[in-house]
Amino acid sequence: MAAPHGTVTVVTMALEDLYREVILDHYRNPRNRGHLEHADATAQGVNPLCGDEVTIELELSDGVVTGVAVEGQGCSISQASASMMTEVVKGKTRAQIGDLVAKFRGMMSLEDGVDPELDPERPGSVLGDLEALQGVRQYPVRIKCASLPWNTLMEALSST
Amino acid sequence: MAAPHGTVTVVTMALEDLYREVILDHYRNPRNRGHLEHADATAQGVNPLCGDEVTIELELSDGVVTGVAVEGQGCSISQASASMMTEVVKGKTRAQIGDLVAKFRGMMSLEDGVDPELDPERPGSVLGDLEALQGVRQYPVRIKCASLPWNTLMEALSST
Amino acid sequence: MTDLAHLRADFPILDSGVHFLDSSASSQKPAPVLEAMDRFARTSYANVHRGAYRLSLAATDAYEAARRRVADFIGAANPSEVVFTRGTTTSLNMVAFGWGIENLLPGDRILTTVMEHHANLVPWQMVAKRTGAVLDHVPLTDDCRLDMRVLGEKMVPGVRIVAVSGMSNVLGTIPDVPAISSLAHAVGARVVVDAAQLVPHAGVDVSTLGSDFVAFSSHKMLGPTGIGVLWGRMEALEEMEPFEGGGEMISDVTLHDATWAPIPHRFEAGTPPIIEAVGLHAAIDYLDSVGMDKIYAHDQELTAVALERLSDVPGLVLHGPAGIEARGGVVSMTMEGTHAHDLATILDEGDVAVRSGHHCAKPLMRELGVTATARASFYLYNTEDDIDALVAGLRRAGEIFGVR
Amino acid sequence: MTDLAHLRADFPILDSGVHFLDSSASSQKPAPVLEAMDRFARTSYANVHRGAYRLSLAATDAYEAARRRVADFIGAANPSEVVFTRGTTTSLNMVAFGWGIENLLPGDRILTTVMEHHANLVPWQMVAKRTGAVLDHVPLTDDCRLDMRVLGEKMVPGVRIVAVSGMSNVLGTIPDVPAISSLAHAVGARVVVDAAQLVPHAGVDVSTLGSDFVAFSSHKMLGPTGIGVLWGRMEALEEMEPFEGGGEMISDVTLHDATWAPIPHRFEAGTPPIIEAVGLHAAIDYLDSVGMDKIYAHDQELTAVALERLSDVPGLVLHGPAGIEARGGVVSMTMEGTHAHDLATILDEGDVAVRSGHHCAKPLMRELGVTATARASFYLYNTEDDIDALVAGLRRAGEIFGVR
Ligand SMILES: Cc1ncc(COP(=O)(O)O)c(C=O)c1O
Ligand SMILES: Cc1ncc(COP(=O)(O)O)c(C=O)c1O
Repeated sequence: MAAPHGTVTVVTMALEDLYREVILDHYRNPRNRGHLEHADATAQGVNPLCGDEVTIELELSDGVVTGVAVEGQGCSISQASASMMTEVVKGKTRAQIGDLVAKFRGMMSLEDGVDPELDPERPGSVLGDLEALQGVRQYPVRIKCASLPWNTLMEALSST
Repeated sequence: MAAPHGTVTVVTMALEDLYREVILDHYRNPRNRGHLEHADATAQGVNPLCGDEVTIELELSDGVVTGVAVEGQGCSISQASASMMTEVVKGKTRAQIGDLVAKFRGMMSLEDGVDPELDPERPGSVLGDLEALQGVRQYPVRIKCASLPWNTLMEALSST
Repeated sequence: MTDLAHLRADFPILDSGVHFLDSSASSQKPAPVLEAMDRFARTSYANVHRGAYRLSLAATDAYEAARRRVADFIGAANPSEVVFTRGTTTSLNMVAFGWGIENLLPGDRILTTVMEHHANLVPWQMVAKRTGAVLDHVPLTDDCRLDMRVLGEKMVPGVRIVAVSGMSNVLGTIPDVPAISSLAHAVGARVVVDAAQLVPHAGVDVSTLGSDFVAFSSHKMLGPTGIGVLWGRMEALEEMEPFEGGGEMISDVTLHDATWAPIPHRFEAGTPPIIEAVGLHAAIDYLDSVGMDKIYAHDQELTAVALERLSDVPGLVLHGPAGIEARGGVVSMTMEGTHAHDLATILDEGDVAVRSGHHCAKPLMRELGVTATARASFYLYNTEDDIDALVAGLRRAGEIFGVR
Repeated sequence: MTDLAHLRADFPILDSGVHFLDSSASSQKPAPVLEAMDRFARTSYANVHRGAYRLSLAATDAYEAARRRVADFIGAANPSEVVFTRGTTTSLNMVAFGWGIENLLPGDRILTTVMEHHANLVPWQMVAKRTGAVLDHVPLTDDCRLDMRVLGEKMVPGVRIVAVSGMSNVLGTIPDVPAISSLAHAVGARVVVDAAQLVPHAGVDVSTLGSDFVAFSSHKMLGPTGIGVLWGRMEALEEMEPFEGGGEMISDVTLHDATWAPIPHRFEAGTPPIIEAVGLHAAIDYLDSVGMDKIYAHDQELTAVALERLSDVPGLVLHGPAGIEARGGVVSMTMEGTHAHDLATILDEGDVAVRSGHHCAKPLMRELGVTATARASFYLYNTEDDIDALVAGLRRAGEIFGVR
């Protein structure tokens, strides 16, 4: 089963590694869903090639994210990624968020090896639940799904 | 030399059979070149794919061609064919011209065999000098050149 | 079951074991098609229509033979009614811009449907904006058929062109084009059929179809990418201005003016897809050697089997007509609590290739109340085995996402 | 002489013994290009950009890799500046209609030249008529060079776009595009270069060329038919409206409206020429493995030899610059009292394939005072032997037609 075909070699791993319980949980029960009363920054991201949508609203105070809300629709990966993102950005400064995004992009990058720091089981891990998204790297076509909320976040931040 | 290549089999014959002296003579010294004072019918033919042009003017009286003039430019085959055509149509009725055109088209048709009647050396041959154009049949891409004046003639006739 | 399984050996890509269920997006290519192109490029290639040398003549003959073959395949009276284009999308844009801009006046009506592929909708939106014409859409019935009652009501004088899909790439629905054409012609409208799915899966006979234009793509009918067809009734083509200017399409050019070559060359500016025309010719030979009737019957049988087996999968919702009558081999589905992309990823793990997304039919998605579907589509190389793999993959998805 | 004769073995068609001197019309294809396409179609084919399954991903990767390869080959800063089209003609029409209709106002000036191919002239005539812009043409010097003095005079404020050939397909003349671009930019005009001949025979580096758009075709550079390129500087592409509407080019679509996808997808409506992109990629690899410098030098050497040997042929008139400086490997000729078609037929008897006619440049023919020329054009697979055969055939033509 699942022999790679085509010119791209895809290492097939258990689907269970992609669809970890924590991802499915965020997909089914998205955190910080809805709208903010007074958003200071907002951005909408669409993946035109698959139709996933994410809208992010931010409350900022002295350069710190004090509130975040997400709307959107799409696959488990994009929506779980958005939900998990909302949990880690709250209370962070712009600079800290820049760091997080870099870490996240590194995790998704096909070129880099797996970062041993990014172990979701490890207490105090940098990206929290997000590290469960490591399995996405094995599904290159889904990386855009995972990245959509993050690109949208950066857009929202740069709009202020 | 001249081995056929490609998927189309072309029987290579001596170029001398294409460029017979009578054709070269009509090309160099075209008959009935110029304009008529009072043309009853006129038509312009262009071969858009190679640029050959022929303009034919006719004087008609009681359905008989009493005068013909040709202008144009192009290769030896189209211009010689036009010149030779002017010689055979004069004095002919529409019906007779229809016959001639059919004969001529038959001579050019790749499907039909060579008509033994069409021997340019034979005295009183139906198409006169035109039969020298039989060699064109071996050069399918040039058939359109030979036919251009005839198609234009039919157009001029049908315009009246 | 119409047995076409022996044809699978002609499709090298199937050797990988893939259950290829995405032929509506693009079909695979049989070896004879690939070989015809390769052979042509190795022995007879040159540019067409202008060379007096034999290679160019051979290439021109091959290109024009492909045109005659297409004409014959679709029952066109005259090969000159066959225009080679880049694909369905370009064919439809040629009609929209070449016919629409030329013929539509403010207030004129363009009638289309809610199930169109973007290729038969967006160009008309663009043309409506430029001309001031009004765009209107025929809805679907509850059974995902075109609502012919509403269509009749909307077919009023003032409708100048009707743009309709010959077969929906999402639902499989095959509207009654002959009936639509009669209604349209009665009010003096032209009819353009997006036959991107219809030609490959059911074939068309333009002598009975009734429409004025038919557009389709080679790559969905076993042929290469890079080429498609616009067929037009001669008098309809005569109403059309060229969409592109350039070489081959002119009769004369001066510094400031140009006149057009005869049809079809007028609509084929520039070097055409020559090698691709040879490939399309071979693809049509292949399809004809199997028989379009058999292919349609085979698609339908697979659809019937699929509809039945899929009805047992927990949480699965099927979108499309309930039965297989006047329906091509396309099954769109969604699963409760599971997004179409996730379905596609999970299916892919079982080597089942299905498309997921809006299938270039976003307005239709809204009609169906979904944002995306997973779509399985069948073609002559598919078998019941592919459906088994599909069903197994969907069940696995249900397990992962906890659907019951 | 730059020795490239060993490459001839890669071109299967040359086995027939043909002296192929019509590469300006279309080049032959080396086996590695044909093999790359065949292999791709047999192992990795699917439609691109929408599938979540591996085959579709493999195809998308191959297609996007071709885009990056093109960008790299022409020195583009950003692969998104590379738009795949059907060919030069479509690329130029996209600029004419997509940029021209959008940006030109009545009285604005379009500046082109008298040596343009119809593909870079007829679309501008069409656009001038629709917008009320004024079309003007730069003449040639006696040596068949672009008259830069007159060009300078005509480059006045109000000129909004300059459409110029990068290398004439009739004369071989290579205008100084960087200088033209500076002049144009100084008056706020955009520059579009018809590089159908320039890219295959000399290569371009868009980072120094200076123009805003560059158009070329795969089939003239060892690649397949059915695909071409429009490169545009990002800010120039942003000024352009889509030429075609349809799938893949949208961001969102409702029944009445659509928004566009990011560049370059916005300009690639419908299924693109996927297999052809793979072939173009392989063709660029092939060209690069030889080296564009070497190819240009080789063309020039053959041109020098040809100009010298042809000067001895009785009655032959050569059209084009006297020397080989800034000139591609194209030699146009006429023979007293002998029409170009007759030359081509006679040459063909000696297996010499040359083009005869107006070469899609009728206005230039009028400038030259001829109605047609016979044209020999060179590419990496040609040798001095081909020139010998050419000269022999022309002498034979002279004999038949009694030229002395
Ligand atoms: C200078 C020039 N421009 C444009 C074209 C048109 O290219 P295509 O026919 O590939 O669209 C050609 C080739 O015919 C050409 O030589
Ligand atoms: C119904 C329908 N119309 C139009 C198209 C567009 O065809 P192409 O992408 O080949 O231009 C497609 C295929 O994507 C289709 O399924």
